[in-house]
Amino acid sequence: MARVLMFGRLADLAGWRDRLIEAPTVSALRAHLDSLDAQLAEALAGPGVQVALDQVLLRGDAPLNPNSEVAFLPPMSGG
Amino acid sequence: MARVLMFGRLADLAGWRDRLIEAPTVSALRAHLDSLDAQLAEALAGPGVQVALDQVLLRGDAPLNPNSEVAFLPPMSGG
Amino acid sequence: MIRLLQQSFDPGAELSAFCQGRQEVGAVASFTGIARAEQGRTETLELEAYPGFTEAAIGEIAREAETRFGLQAYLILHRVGTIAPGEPIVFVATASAHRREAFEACDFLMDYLKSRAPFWKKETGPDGSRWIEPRASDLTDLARWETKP
Amino acid sequence: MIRLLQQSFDPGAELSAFCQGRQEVGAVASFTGIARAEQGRTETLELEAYPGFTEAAIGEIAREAETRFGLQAYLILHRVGTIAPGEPIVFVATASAHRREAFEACDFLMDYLKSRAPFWKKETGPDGSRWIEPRASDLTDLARWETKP
Repeated sequence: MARVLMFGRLADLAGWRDRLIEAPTVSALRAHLDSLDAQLAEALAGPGVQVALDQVLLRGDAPLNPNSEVAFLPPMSGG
Repeated sequence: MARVLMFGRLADLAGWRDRLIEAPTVSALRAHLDSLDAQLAEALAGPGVQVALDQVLLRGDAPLNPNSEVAFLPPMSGG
Repeated sequence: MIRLLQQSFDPGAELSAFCQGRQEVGAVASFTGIARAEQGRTETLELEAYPGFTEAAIGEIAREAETRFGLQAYLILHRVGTIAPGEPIVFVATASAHRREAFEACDFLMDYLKSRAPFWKKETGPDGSRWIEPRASDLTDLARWETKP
Repeated sequence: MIRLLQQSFDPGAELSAFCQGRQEVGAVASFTGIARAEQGRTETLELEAYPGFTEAAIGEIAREAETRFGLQAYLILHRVGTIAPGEPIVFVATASAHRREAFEACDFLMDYLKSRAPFWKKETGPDGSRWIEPRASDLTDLARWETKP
């Protein structure tokens, strides 16, 4: 169970910003999200989209625990 | 008769900042000031000292009328 | 100090407080970014941040600016939420002994905040809403600060 | 607008007023110069201007900045008289559509005000008073703005 956060246009596409999802790893979580919605799957794979695990940018995969927070971040536009 | 203004260290040297002086031209006024005080004369001839007639910087000589304002300006230090 | 604000704020009040009691500072530069109406084309601006992550990312750059420009103090305020035209979006103030460093640090921080800081921005106008991606000129501005190898 | 002030002022209040109602401005840069105590070496600063002449000279440069940087507005406040450490000496605010122009105009005006503007400055400390001449670095800063032939 991880807390999953969506930001910017990813949140608009997903239709939610904050949800609890059961998954053992980030890649498993990602596969689950991809299976939900083809348009969201495409956006998550888009250029510049980054993933943060517990508020730190992540490259590659990582295991999840019940307190994990996974955020999907579209390209940062600045303020 | 012209109104003569001294600024910055020139005013300190002259001992005054604002005085009415009778002179037909700026150069005559200058000669008069030089005759008053050798130290002031030297300072007025120093590098970067400028003269303004009626609030406009002056090069060379010019006649004075009773309403003329002549200002002696040490190098401008900025604020 | 870095603060994300849900409500509008007064840049002047922040500047007054920031300048207070700085007997050895000499130079305070500031920048205020204001939401433009774009002649009615923009009605509102929505700014989203990732609380915690966004402040941490800005904090890293602010510490870099402190070291690089010898800042004595800085203040970074950034609006989030819904912003109306004419409201301030961002306020940066930098304090230094001399003005060159204060200006450059303020400029540096603004380039970062406008181009790479973790915000997501949506403009709403008469034709609907759209998410804004970084402008090319923001990235060009930022490139000025990169030291050549 | 250009104003010489005999009394101390609040830079923040000036910035608030300057930002007010600017729906199409986008970018406001400001600079506040504060009298430094220099660890007790400076007790007071006296600034002398030539009323009329000083404002006119600053106005000429301000109009140059308006054209060169496409300013929508500017405000220049400068103290004259006796200034205590910690008091603001100068405040410049510039408003423009984009931040690059606002920053550059503010920087340009400050370089002029600190190096060539018609002010005469006397510092008084424990060892007495002395008139200050332009600093070499002020003239170097100013040279940045001169266009090559």
